Order: sequence, then structure tokens, then C-alpha cells
Amino acid sequence: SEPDEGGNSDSDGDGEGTSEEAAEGGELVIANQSDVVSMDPAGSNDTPSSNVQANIFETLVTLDENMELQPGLATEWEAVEDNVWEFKLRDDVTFHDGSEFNAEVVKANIERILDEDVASQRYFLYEMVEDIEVVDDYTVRFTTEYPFAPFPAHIAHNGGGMTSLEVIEADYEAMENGEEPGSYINENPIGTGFFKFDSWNSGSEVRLVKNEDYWGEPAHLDSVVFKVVSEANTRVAELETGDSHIIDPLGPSNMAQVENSEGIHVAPQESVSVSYIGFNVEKEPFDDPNVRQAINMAIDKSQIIDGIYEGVGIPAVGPLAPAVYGYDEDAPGLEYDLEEAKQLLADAGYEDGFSTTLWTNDTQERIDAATNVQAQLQELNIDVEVEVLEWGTYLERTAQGDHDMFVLGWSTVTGDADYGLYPLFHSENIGEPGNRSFLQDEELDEMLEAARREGDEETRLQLYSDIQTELTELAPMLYLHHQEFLLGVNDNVQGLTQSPTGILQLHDVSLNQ
Amino acid sequence: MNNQKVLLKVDDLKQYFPIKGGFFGRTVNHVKAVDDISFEVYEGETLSIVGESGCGKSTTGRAVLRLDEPTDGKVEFDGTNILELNKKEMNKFRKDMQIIFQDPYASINPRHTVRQILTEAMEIQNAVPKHERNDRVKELMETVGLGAHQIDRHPHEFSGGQRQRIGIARALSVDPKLIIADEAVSALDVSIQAQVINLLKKLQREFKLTYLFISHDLGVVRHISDRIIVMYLGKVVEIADKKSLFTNNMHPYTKALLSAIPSTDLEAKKERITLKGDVPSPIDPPEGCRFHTRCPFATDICRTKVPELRNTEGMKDGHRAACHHMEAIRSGEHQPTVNA
Amino acid sequence: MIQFIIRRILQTIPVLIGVSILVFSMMHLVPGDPAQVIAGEGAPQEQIENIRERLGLNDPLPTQYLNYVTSAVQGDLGTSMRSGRDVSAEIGARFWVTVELAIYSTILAVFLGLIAGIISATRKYTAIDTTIMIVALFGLSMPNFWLGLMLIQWFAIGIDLPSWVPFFNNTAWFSPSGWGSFSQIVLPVITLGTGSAAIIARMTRSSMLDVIGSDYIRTARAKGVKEQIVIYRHALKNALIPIVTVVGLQFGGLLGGAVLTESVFAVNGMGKLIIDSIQARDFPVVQGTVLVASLLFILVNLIVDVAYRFLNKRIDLD
Amino acid sequence: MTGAPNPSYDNILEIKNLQTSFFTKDLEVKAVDGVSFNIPKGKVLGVVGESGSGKSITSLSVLRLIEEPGKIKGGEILFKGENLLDKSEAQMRKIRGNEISMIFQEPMTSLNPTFTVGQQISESFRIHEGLGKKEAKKKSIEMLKLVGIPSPEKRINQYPFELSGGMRQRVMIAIALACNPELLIADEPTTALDVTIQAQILDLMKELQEKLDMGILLITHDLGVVAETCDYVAVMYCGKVVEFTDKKTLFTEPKHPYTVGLMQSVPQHDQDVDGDLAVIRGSVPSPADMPQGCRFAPRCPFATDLCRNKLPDLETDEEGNQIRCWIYSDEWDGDPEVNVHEQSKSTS
Amino acid sequence: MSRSNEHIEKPEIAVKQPNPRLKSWKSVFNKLKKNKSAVVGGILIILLIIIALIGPYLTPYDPLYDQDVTNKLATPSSDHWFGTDNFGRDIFSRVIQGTGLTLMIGFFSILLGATAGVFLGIIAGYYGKRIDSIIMRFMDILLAFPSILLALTIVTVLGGSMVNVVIAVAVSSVPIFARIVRGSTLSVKKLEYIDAMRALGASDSRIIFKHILPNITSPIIVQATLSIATAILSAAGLSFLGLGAQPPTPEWGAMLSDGRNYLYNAPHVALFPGLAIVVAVLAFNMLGDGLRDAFDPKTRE
Ligand SMILES: Nc1ncnc2c1ncn2[C@@H]1O[C@H](COP(=O)(O)OP(=O)(O)OP(=O)(O)O)[C@@H](O)[C@H]1O
Ligand SMILES: Nc1ncnc2c1ncn2[C@@H]1O[C@H](COP(=O)(O)OP(=O)(O)OP(=O)(O)O)[C@@H](O)[C@H]1O
Ligand SMILES: [Mg+2]
Ligand SMILES: [Mg+2]
Repeated sequence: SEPDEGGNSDSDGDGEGTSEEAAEGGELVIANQSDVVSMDPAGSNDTPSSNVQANIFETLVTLDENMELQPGLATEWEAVEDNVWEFKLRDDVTFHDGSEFNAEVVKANIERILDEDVASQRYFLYEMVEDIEVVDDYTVRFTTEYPFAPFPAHIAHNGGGMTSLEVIEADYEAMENGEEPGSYINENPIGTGFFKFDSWNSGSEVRLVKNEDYWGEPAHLDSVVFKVVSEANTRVAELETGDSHIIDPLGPSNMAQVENSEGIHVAPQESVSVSYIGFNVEKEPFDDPNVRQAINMAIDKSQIIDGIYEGVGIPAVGPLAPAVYGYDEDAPGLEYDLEEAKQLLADAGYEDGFSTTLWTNDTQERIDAATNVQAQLQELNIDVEVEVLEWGTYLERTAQGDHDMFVLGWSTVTGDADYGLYPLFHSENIGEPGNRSFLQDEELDEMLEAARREGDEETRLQLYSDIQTELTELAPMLYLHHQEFLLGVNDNVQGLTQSPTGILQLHDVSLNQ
Repeated sequence: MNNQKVLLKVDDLKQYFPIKGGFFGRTVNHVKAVDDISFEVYEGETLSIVGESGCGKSTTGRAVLRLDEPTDGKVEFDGTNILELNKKEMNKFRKDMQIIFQDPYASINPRHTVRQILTEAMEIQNAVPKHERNDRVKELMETVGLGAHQIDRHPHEFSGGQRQRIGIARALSVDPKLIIADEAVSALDVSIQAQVINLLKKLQREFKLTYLFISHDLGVVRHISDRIIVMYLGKVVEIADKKSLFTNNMHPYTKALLSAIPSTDLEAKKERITLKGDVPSPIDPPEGCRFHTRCPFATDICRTKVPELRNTEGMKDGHRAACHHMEAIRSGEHQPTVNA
Repeated sequence: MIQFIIRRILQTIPVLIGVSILVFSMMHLVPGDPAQVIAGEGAPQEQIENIRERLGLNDPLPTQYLNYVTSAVQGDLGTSMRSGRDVSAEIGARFWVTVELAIYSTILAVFLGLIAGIISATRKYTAIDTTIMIVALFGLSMPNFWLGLMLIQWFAIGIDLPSWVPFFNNTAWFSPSGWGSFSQIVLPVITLGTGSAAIIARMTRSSMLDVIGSDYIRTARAKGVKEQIVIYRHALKNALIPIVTVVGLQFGGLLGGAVLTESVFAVNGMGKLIIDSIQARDFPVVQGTVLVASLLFILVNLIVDVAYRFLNKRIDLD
Repeated sequence: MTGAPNPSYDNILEIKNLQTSFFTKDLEVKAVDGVSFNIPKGKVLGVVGESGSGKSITSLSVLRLIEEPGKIKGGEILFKGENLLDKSEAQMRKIRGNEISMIFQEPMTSLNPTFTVGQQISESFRIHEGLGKKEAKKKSIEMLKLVGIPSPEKRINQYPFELSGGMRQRVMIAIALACNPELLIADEPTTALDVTIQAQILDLMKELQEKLDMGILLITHDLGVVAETCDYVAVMYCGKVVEFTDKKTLFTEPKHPYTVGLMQSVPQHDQDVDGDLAVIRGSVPSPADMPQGCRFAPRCPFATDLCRNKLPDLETDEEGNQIRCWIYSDEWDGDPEVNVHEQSKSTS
Repeated sequence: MSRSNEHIEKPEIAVKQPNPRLKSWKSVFNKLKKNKSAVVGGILIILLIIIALIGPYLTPYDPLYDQDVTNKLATPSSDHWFGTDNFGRDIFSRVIQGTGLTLMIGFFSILLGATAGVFLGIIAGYYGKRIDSIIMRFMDILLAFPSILLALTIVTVLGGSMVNVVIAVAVSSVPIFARIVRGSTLSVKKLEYIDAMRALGASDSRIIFKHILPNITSPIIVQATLSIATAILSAAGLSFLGLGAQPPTPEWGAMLSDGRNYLYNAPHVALFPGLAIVVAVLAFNMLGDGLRDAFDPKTRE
């Protein structure tokens, strides 16, 4: 095939040169770091894919920029029983292929995610679902194994994007013929969203066009191009030259450059993620909570935020970012206090410090954070050796518990505290699934379980508040900071918002010329 | 003479070089550089090969040493067929068979000094004990008439004749039994040439050295040889002891060759037999007698039948020539054709 | 020669088998489980298990290898574990981009390198020789990402110079990313070509110096041949063997190793694909790309070997 | 033949006191040390002499092809009356291969291994006569035929390594003769050739010489060739000309003891000589230890103190022959009746 | 050995000669000494070695742990000659500290790679035929093999030590040297003086190492001196796999690539380590040029 087909030249023309007066129409060009992995909502679990899919596929419920649940394809929802959630659906929605949206479709979509043969990457979202019942054409009920309070938040996740039933059937058919699951949907992503799939040039760009027949108010833009520009500096160049309107993400070190240039600006957005340094609590000396606390108190987090992130982002007190449902701003943290830290370490019998290793993968920010922590821990006579591991290796070996300390991050994509805590700290999730500190604390386990089952909001919030206090005490991690997303945006772009999970909201975006 | 020991015996030696042509370099033809020749060299004698340029003299020399693997044939040295030896065994034999190359400059490593070149030769065959090598190098240098002051020079600092002498010294350095001298003295001025020839003869007397001497200079050949082979276009046309060849030669080509020798005698204007006709090439050698295209005596039989090397009446033992008409030519019955 | 080429083509079979076994075993030797990478953090054990099952990762290794080879022999390189897309399609889209990039850069590098090297050789140890060497070494010591970003800064974003500077006051001539149009091709080609040009220049210089003192160069001069022709025809052809070798190596290297340049200029080539898929432990894609790269290498080296023959008829390859 | 010519512009080449040296690590090798001779228009000058005496370097100096670390230190090289040492490189280029051409001594290394012999011959036609590819090729084939190479149409596409030594030498000759030079420098052009081809080549050279009035500088060891081809002969020893005579004098009454020794060393082809060849005793002095006086003195059977201490000049006798030897000067302090021929023979 | 030769008298002078081998090395050394380029290169290398040895004791700041975020990305000044990096570490101190390590990685990986590559290439070129095919196809595999995967395997099997990064870089440079050497060997082995050595009965190893190798040194020298730069860069490129210098070790290549984020607002972060690499490579190249000349018998001493 020809390498130079595709929309590069288009974007050259439209991206910059159009001088139409109206705020209507036009093509928006977004430069992303990575390519979409898959167009199948069930077949990917990465932000670039979600970012594109969010425009094609819609979920029953949506999260707004304040992480509040809003109606989507469902108009209302409630827990009809402890463990049964009922959703009322819109009846005026059709897919891009003209087929109808109804309860059957919802059932088929979620069941597909749960299908072992499909082995969906979104399985974790709905693993608790036991049964899906089509009550009538526009009513659907989900029965969960156990009462699961954050269920609507999970339904709001992009993984729950609705695909046309015909496409799903075609995909199953293809599977029968030996194709990989998702291979059909990948080529024919048919959703109900305000944009329709137009083309995907793998590794290079995805193009979406306006869905004129959208059930709600149609988008302003005629089309959107997501193109892959993996090098941060080049993305800035794209923005500067006007080849792209939005660059996502913008590196902190490039902020100054964007701010100093005319016609473009930086758009920050608080996130639901945390970066942390985990301890292997099964290994000496980290099996001693005093040591863990001491390290927590020995680190001046502002150094990391200033040194690496140019001051962008907020120091983390606990694992939950402020935007996450369940975050308690009053929960106690471990303040920076070197003296206290030394004391604690002495109590633990390590007044002369010790030697240990700190693992990180090859993300520059993480390496830098590790280096900084290493330097700061010199104060406690802790001799840290930083070791960089390649991603695949890193995941496997931290899952096996070969590490002492490790740098990683977590994003609470559902916006609910359950997803921000349960995978990371519950003993059931030790190792591979997410609990790489190997923390096993029965009390904590119970609290986590109780919190996810609790139907009552008040009680639930209280439970999470307790958990956060408990986590401060246990200190299985050194919480570093809550990242702030940075976008570089052309001044002509109007109405752009970004959700704390990192998804760009393009429905209301228009291009000023 | 003939009851001497045979040191080197060459049987039906053939050397064909492929000619590549066309874009992909397929073999389109062969140069039949040496085409089925046989001869013997007795221990302690000098056998010279003379002949037209390009007739396969050097190729014969190289093939005998297996520098190019011969296409076919047998080469026996001291009773061993060396073509059957493996590399290691062959290398042992090489001490006894040396070659002085025709092109002196190309055949010495430009990065080595004379000292290195000579020492190395001795080192390879372990011909001289280590501590004596230095003296031996000097001795050799003197032997071939190079000054000791030149011992650490590189080849490019020498004149053509001086380089040739380096090559000779190298060949002598390992005390071989057989030396193939490919135009070994032709680049030397006559006074050095005389020195070297005297030396070669002396060595031969003392150590029963054997020479296969390839040369164009028939004066030198006459001086040094015991027997002489005349080659023409990859074939032996005449083989004889020196005396017979110079005085009683049978083959028309030999006659032509001898008549072409330039003479320093300004008075004696002798008849030179000028060869006419197409000079054939070893790529498509003529049928029959290879010399027929230029032979003033050629008849039909010459064009069709390959003459054999043979001895006839009036020829000494061991003198053989390959001509259909040699008796007739000798008796004067057969006269050169006018329009040949 | 034809036999030689045929033989070389036949040799690719064991090479490909060797490569595939090597890649296969190495990919399995290094830690990192594709299922885990695909599932991401926080995925329940069950999900990872499902993925493993689907990808056939639970089969014994020889079975996995055989399965792979069986379908590969039928021309099916499998599907990407990560995206489920067809590996041949994934490679195909990028293949020509990479080849084009490599070809253009090599042409540029050969052009610059030969000229600079010859000038250096003929003006040995003059100021110009030293300058060329230093420039070459800068070109070589400068990582591609750095040069690339500099070029983008200067010639895509453009630098503002005072308006009296003619021609150069707006230097935003080229496009910073993508592949296709002329304005997109220029910068990556320069970026990639520079390093190779430096190597070729230095190699040309030394190789020419080896040849220039030869007797046959003297012969050419004695014929009254112009000095330029002596150098560019008589000397160069003899000096070309090591140069051709490095050109081949550089070209080959570009086919597999242009990752940094590709990502700086957002060129969607094979280099990035290889790295990404190694990191994602996407076995079929890694296998496929390495196989294709090997094939290309063998081809390039075959051409280089044939070129040897053309340059020096004494070299016999058969 | 009336003696050597007087210097005039009748001389196609006139070399005056040429000095060429190589500056090696510890000393200066005076390869050519004040050589003078001339070649009248349309005549053949033979240069013979000790190997290493500077014959090749002299001829390379004429073409100004001396390479580092060699240098032409002084003297004049008048070609058609104009000093070549004053010419620019571009002017030299026009002269090389066109007006003066040279056959090099070492045919293997002097031919470019990467071009076919055809390409190498055609090149001369193309640069100096501006011929097109096809014509040049045709003429190259003619040239090869002229120098007696069989099936030239095939040979033209072969590479030097595929040819025998003699063929390579003939290719060199073909290149040199290609553009009908006015002066041909032939450095041992026939050493690798058998006598029949040699005769053919010499005939060819003579023929061209007569036709084009070409001058030839023929360096050779073969006195037979000298006898058959040359008009004049210069004998060189240790970077100097020791004798310059017309051919006849050389062969009938050589004067310099070195020349005499040389003549006597020639092996005869028309008679059997038993025993060793006559040689000149001793060997060439090293450049580090050049004798003060006559260079040949250490090896000369007649040398006296005068010879050993003072370098004789090159004297011209009434017939125009030149000789560098004290014996023939008034200052001679040895036996006045010395017979160079008899004496030297007895020393062998 | 008594083959004397009364016929030719001994020349009067016989210069006494020292050990020949010593002599030829001496001559190479003499030529080197007279070669400006080689001298400059040699001095630079000695200087770098001195810096590597004693530099770390003289650095004005602690190159590893002396972080000062308040003074990050400071431009060069009298306090910080090369400025500071994003953690406020003194770049000058870091460059000094990194000298030894960087040079060692560059030098030894090329030494190792070149040795193996030259050996394989010369064997392949000299013997030709099947041996050539086997070796060269193997080299093809190595060439086509992604170096990242190779490096990953090395970390897995051998661990991420300094020695192993040298091995990883060396392995990927082996086929390059092999190909270059083979190409030149193919043409040199056809020269007549190689025939002459065969005629003398020289063993293959002697022909290969004493006669072919010295005649193909110049491409090897060029490739080796140039590869030092690429070796430094690719070693840095592997540090993210955990192979080689780990943070905060100031290896020049790694520092250079760390600087990429600040190319716009603090170019000095990348500039100085980059210049250091250039200087080192320049030194090796100048020495290489000198060596080339010194081994060439035709250049004047
Ligand atoms: N590059 C060089 N460096 C040092 N000395 C040299 C160099 N080239 C030639 N010579 C010396 O110059 C002298 C003259 O050499 P020249 O080649 O002219 O000799 P020649 O008379 O042609 O001898 P021959 O008949 O053997 O070819 C020789 O003694 C030689 O050693
Ligand atoms: N490597 C080769 N490839 C092709 N042909 C060759 C090769 N070597 C020699 N020949 C051919 O073989 C024939 C004989 O060559 P050879 O060198 O033996 O001649 P020669 O008798 O030594 O001649 P000369 O007296 O001129 O040296 C020639 O026609 C030559 O072209
Ligand atoms: Mg020959
Ligand atoms: Mg000479």
C-alpha cells in the first residue's frame, strides 16, 4: 500500500488555511502521543483508544468534568435491589449503521465483554456482573454477585461504550472463521456517537466525521483527526506551526515554550491519577511500617513536582486524587518532617540507614522521580540504587515481588474510590492484578469490601475516609503527586474540556477562524 | 643423462581459465592456457621453457606449485603426486619448491621491509635456526647484490631490478630443491644478471638444485639450461637438450624464434623469419597443429591433425618435436609456401 | 553469478528459520508476559488468564513455535496480540515508508559522503580536511533526535531573524511531521542521512588515501587524464569496496534502526513498530518485522556482494 | 652517423643537469644526480646501466610524475626547447600521453585492476583525440592488434589480471602509442616479451618513429635490443651518465670501464660458453657511502687515487661522444697505455 | 649454512641493525610522533584519561546527589561552568565524573566488537565458499536483529552490569566489522603477494594475520574510531532497559538524551555532554588518521 495516502495533506490544507467565518464546521487536528490500539471498546484499555472511542461510542451513563454521573444513553438508573441495577434507556437512538439501540444491544455488549473467548481487556469493569436481564425494549437490569455500589460509575466507563448489535454478531461470525475477536469491529466501529468513524491509518492517524443524524445536538465540527506524534517536542512544533490544533499531552518542560508563543496556550486539567513509590512490604526493612512512614516523611514532594513537573500537579497525601468520589480532604497524611523520619527509622533499628534498590520503568518522569527520591533519602543514610527496567520486564518482576521499592502510577478511571483502592490494596489482588506492595491486611480488606457494597452514600464516604486514614498508617506506598494533564491548544479552539480521566470532550468544540 | 632421477614429472597438465561474460558473468568460454602438456625435470638440471608470450609458461609454473589448481593432469614431485595432497601436506612440500615471480613488485607485500620479507620466508619453513636468520638475511642480500643498507626499506623504495632481486633472495632463503624462475633475471641489468646466473649455477653445482627456468632471453637460456622446452599456445612443440635445440631444431616455430633474437653484433645481418598470419588465441585455439596459421610450411594435414611429439632419425635421444613435416623440412623436400 | 544469486536466495531459508527460532526463544526468555501487558495493571487474574488462553500462550513453546511457522510458511504472519490486526497489513503499511526513508537518506549520505571524503583525501591535512572531519564527527556524535529537533525548530517552526536577512528571515519551510509530500520528507532524510554521510566520508577518505599512491594512478596521470577524472574514476573505483560495504550497512541499519528519527518526525515506519511491539511483547509482530528486516538485509548484502564483483572482477563469489 | 648532435632545438628532449632525490628517514637518496643528455628529433636514445642507477626516475622526472617523498631538485628538462619544469600542471596534462607518453616498467601494477584493458586504452583516445566511445573502442582494438595481441576483440574486455605478463606489457605499449606521441619513453618495454613479439614491437616502434618523426627514450637491459634499435646510447651508473655515444662506438669501442664490463657480461645465444659469465666485481655503493670520486672507482680495475678522490666530469670528445672517466682526460695519472678491454676481461 | 658466494665481494659497509621487529614498531611510532593529527589526538586522549582518573576527586560539586531544585536549569555561570540540570545538579561536575565510564564503554565495546568482527570477517573472506556463507548469513541475522531485543536478552540472562552493556554494544557491532573486513579481504586475498606467501608454504593463519590484516587496517581503523561515538550513544540508549549506567550515574550519552526535554528552554543541558562526546571521538579519530598514515609505508617518516 502507498505510505503517503491518508490525511496528512488534508490536514495541511484544512487545519490552518480555512478562513471561514462561522464557528461551525472545520476539521480539528489533535496530535496524540500514541496510536489507537483498537477501535473495539472491548478490545483496548488505553487512553488514546478511549479518547477516540468516546466520540464514536456512547455509554449508558456519563461522567462530566466534575466526575458527576450524568444521563447518557440511559435516562435514569437505580439499584432496585442490593445487587440489582436497573437502567431505563432512550428510545430515540439509532446506530451509525441505522440499526436500533435497545436493551438487547446493551445485554449483548456487556455479555461480550464478559465472554471468555473474547478475553476483553475491559473484563475488570464488569467481572462482578452475574446476569443481564432485558426487562423490556428499553429497560435493562444487571445483577451483580455482591452488592456493588460503584456500578453506575463502571457503566459510565468508556469500556461500556455501545456497539451495534449487527456488528457484534458479525464479529462473532468472524471469530468462528478463525479471526481474532474484535477484528470485525475494529474495521467497522459502529456506535451511536456524535462522530462517525471515517478511516484509520494504523500507526499514523484516525479520522472521524460528524454524525449528522445524532440523536442529540450534533457536533459543531465537521471532522476530527487524531494523529500520532510520539515525540513531545515535535508535538509542540505541530502546535506552533498550526499543523495541529490540540496536542495531548504537553510535556511540563514544554510549557514555557507554549506559553511564550502567540496564538497557542496551555490548558491544564486536574486528573484522577496518582504517582507513587511502592514498598515491598514482605521484604525487610519495608515489613516495618515505621520504616515506610519514615520514608514517607523524609521526602519533600515539592522537589519532585518542581524538578520534574515544572510545578504542575499537587502533592499527594493519599492514593486518591481530589476529583475522585470518596476522597476525603481531611484525611490525615504524613507531612514532610525529616527529624521525625529519622526518629522513626531509629525506632525501627535503622538509625544508620540501609541499602536498598528502587525500580522504575523507562518513563523519564519516573526515572527522574526515582533519582530525586534517591538523593533525598541520602539524608536518612538510606543508600538507594536506582534500577531501570523495561516495561514488560518491570510488570512481570514487580508482580512476582522481586523488588524492594518501585515507582508506578495509578489512574482511577471510573472516578470512584473503589477502583482507586481495591485493586491496589486488597490482598485478593496481590501481585499481577495491582497490589504490588504485597500488602495483606485483613482489616483493610474488610473495610474495602464493605465500602464497595455499601448502598448508602454517607456511610460509604465515611468508610472511605476511614480507609484513607488506615492507609496513612499502613503507608504501603510513598504517595508522590497527583498529576495535572496538560494540553497545548490553539487559541482558535473553543469549548474544549477534558475529563479528569483524560478524555477530551469534543462535542461542544468549535473552531474559530 | 637420462638415467638421472626424475624430480618433477608433469603429466597431461591442463589449465583452463573460465571467461565470464554477460551481465551475470556466466562462463562463456575458456582460455586454454595450458592444454595437455607433459614433461620431466631431472634432479640437478635446468630445464628452460621458452615460447611466445601468453603461451602458458607462467601458468605452467603456477600450476606445478598449485597456486592455481590445475584443471586436469598429474604433477609428481619426488615421486608424490602433489595434486592429491591436502593443504598441510602441501605446505611441507613447498619448502622444496620455490618460485620467483615474473612481476616482482606485485609479488611482495608492500608493507614489509626486505628484512621482514626474508626473515619471514625462513620462519615459515623453519629453514634456518632463529638466531642465524639475521645473518642469513644479510648473506642473501649480498648474494643477490643488494646492499645491507637497504635491508629496512620497503619495496616501493627500490628500482625494478632491485625488487626482482628481493624475489630471488626470498626463493633462495628456504633452501629449496626446485626453483621455478619465471623471468627471474629479465629485469636485471646484464652485470647483475651475470652475477645472479653465476650464482644460480654455482648453487646448482653445489646442492644439486633443479631449475625450471622460464625466460625470453635465449642468450640466458642457452647459457644456463641443460634442456629446453619450446611452448606454443599451451602446447609443447619441441623439447631437446640445449645443443640440439640451438643447432638441430626441428620445429618451424623454434626456428622462427631463434631467428628473432636481437644481436649485439652490428655487422652480422642475418635472416629473420618473420611470422605472418593471424596470431591465434588460446580462447579458440586452431584445430590441428596450433602453429599452422602462421607456419610457412603448413599443409592440409596441419589444419586437421594434431601433431604428436616425436623423435625421428637424426635427432638425439630425448629430443622430440611436434611437427608433421619435420623430416621433409629437414631434408629440404618441403619448402615454405609462398602465400602462407 | 546466477548460481551465486540462486544459492544466496536459497540460503535465506535457513537464515529465516534461524532468525525466527532466535527471536522466538529470546522473546520467551525475557520476562514480560504479553497477556499482562495487554491487560494492564489492575486487571483481575481471571481476565489475564482469559487473554493468555485466547492468545494460545498456555500451549507448550514448541507447539506455539510450530503453529507460528506453519502459518508463516503459508504466508500468514498471524495477527497482532495487542490490536488483533493482521501482522502483514501492519508491516505492509510501514514497509514502504521505511524503505523510502532509507533510500532517500542513503542517496543523500552517499552523495555528501563521497564528495566530502574525496575532498578530504585529496587535500589531506589541510584546513578543509580538518573542517570536514570535525563536521563529520559532529554529525555522527549528534543523536538523531537532537539533530531532528533542531531541524524542526529551524526549518519547520522557523526562527525569526531580522528582516534585512535575505531569504532566511522566515525559515518555516518544511513540515515537522508525517511522510509523503516533499516538505515532509526533507527533514527526516537530512536527519538520517547526516550520520551515514559522516561515516561514508571518513571511509572514503581513508580508502582513497590507500589507493592514490598506486602505480596505476601514476599511469593515469601519465596519460594526461585530468586530475578530477584520475580521482573520481581511476582511484574511486578501486577505493569503493569498503565504501560500498558501509553504504550497505548504513542502508540496512536505516531499515531497522531509524526509530528515533521516525518518532521525532512522526514517520510511521517499521522502526517504531519493532520497538513498540517488543515492549508490548507482541510476539507475532516482532517475529514478522524481524523476518522482513532480515529478508531486506540479506537482499541488501546480496546486492553489496554483487557490487563487489562489478567493482573488482577478480573477486569470485562462487 | 656523425657523432652526437650538438645541443640545439633539433633535440626533441634535452636534459640538463637533472637532479632528483628521495628524502627518506635518515638520508637523501640522490636517485638522479646531475644527469644530462639529449635526444635528437626522430632518434632513439637507449639508456642502459646498472639496475637502480636512476633510469626510471629520470624518465619519471621528465613527465613530472615523481611522488612524495621524491623531488626534482634542479636542472632543466627541455622538451621541444621548452622547460617542462616551468609548466603548469594543466599544461603538463596536455603534454602527457599526447606529446610525451610513457611505457612503465611494471605492467601489472601499472594497469588499473578495475578497468578492462579496452577501457584503459580508449581513455587516451577519448581525452586527447576526443573520440566517442565506439570509435575509441575500435581504435583500441586496432592498437591491440598492432602490438600483436591475438583476438583483440575478446581481450579488450578482459582485466589485466587475466592477461599474461607479456600481454600486459603490450597493453601498456598500446596505451603509450595510442596518441602518436612526439616523444616516447619506454621503460624496459620488452623484457616480458618473447623475441618474436619483441621484434615485432621494436619494428612497430621504429615504423612509427620514422612515420611520425618520433623521438624515443628506450630504457633496456638487453644490449641486443640496443644494437637493433637505438641511434645513441647513454650508460648510467649511480645516478649519473658515465658514457654517451652513438651506438656504433658503443659496440665497437666502449670507453668507460663500466660499459666494457657490461658488454662482457652478456650471455651469448649463438655460442656455448662454458663456465661462468664475466661479471663486474663488487657492488653498487650505498647512498650513505657514496664514493667521493668516481662512483665506479671502488669496482674499477684501473682506479687510481685520482679516481677515488675526484669526480670526473662528463667530457665531450671531438666526435661528440661523451665520457665521464679520468682515463681519457689529460689529468690521468695511471698507466697511459691502459687497454680497458683487455684488462677488464682478465679480471673476471 | 655454507652457501657463500665468493663471486660477489662483500660490500664494504654493513650497517649494524637492531632487532628488526622493534625497529618496525619504532618506525611506526616515529611516524606517529611526526604526525600532527596523531599527536593532537594522542594528547587529547591522555588528557581525557587524566580527567577520568583524577577528575572525580576535583569536581566542584557532588555530581550524583547534590540536587538543588531551586537552582534548576541554570545557564552556565561562574558558579556552574556548564550550568545545571533539571535537579540543579552541576553539569560540569557530572561531565567530569562521567568521563571514565563513558570512555570505557565506548572504547571497550568497540575493542571487543571489532576484535570479534575482524576475526570472523577475515575468516569468511579468506576461506570463502561455505565458511563464508555460514559466517556471513549469521552476521546477516545479527544485523537484522533488533538490538533492543538483544539487549533485553542480555539483561535477562547476564544482568544489567556495566560489563554487559559493553557486551551488548559489542555484539551489535560485530557484524559491521565482519562485513567491512570481509569485503576488503576478498580483494586483498587475490593479490599476487598472497600467492607468493602460499608458494612459500605459509600457513593460513600467517597469511591472514600477517599479510591480509595489515593491508586492510584503514577501513577497520576508520570504522572503529567512528563507532566509538555510536557506541556511546547506543549504550545510553540501552540504559532504559536497565543495561549499563543507571541513574544518577552521569554517563555522557545518557545525559545527552536526558537533555532532550529541555532543548528549547535549556539547551546547555544537552550541549555539554554532547560536546564532550565530540571531543572524545575527535581525539580517537585523529589518532586513527595518524595510525593509518604510520602504517602506510609510502608516507614519509
Ligand atoms: N620512493 C623511493 N624512496 C627511496 N628511494 C627510491 C625511491 N624510488 C626509487 N628509489 C631509489 O632510486 C634509485 C633509482 O631508481 P630507478 O627506479 O630509477 O632505477 P632504475 O635505473 O630504473 O633501475 P631498474 O633497471 O632496476 O629499474 C634506486 O636506487 C632506488 O632505490
Ligand atoms: N587468471 C586468469 N584468468 C583468465 N585467463 C588467464 C589467467 N591467467 C592467465 N590467463 C591466460 O592464460 C594464458 C597464458 O598465460 P601465462 O601467464 O601463462 O603466459 P606466459 O606464457 O607466462 O606469457 P608471458 O611470457 O607473457 O608471461 C594467457 O592467454 C592469459 O590471458
Ligand atoms: Mg608469464
Ligand atoms: Mg627502472
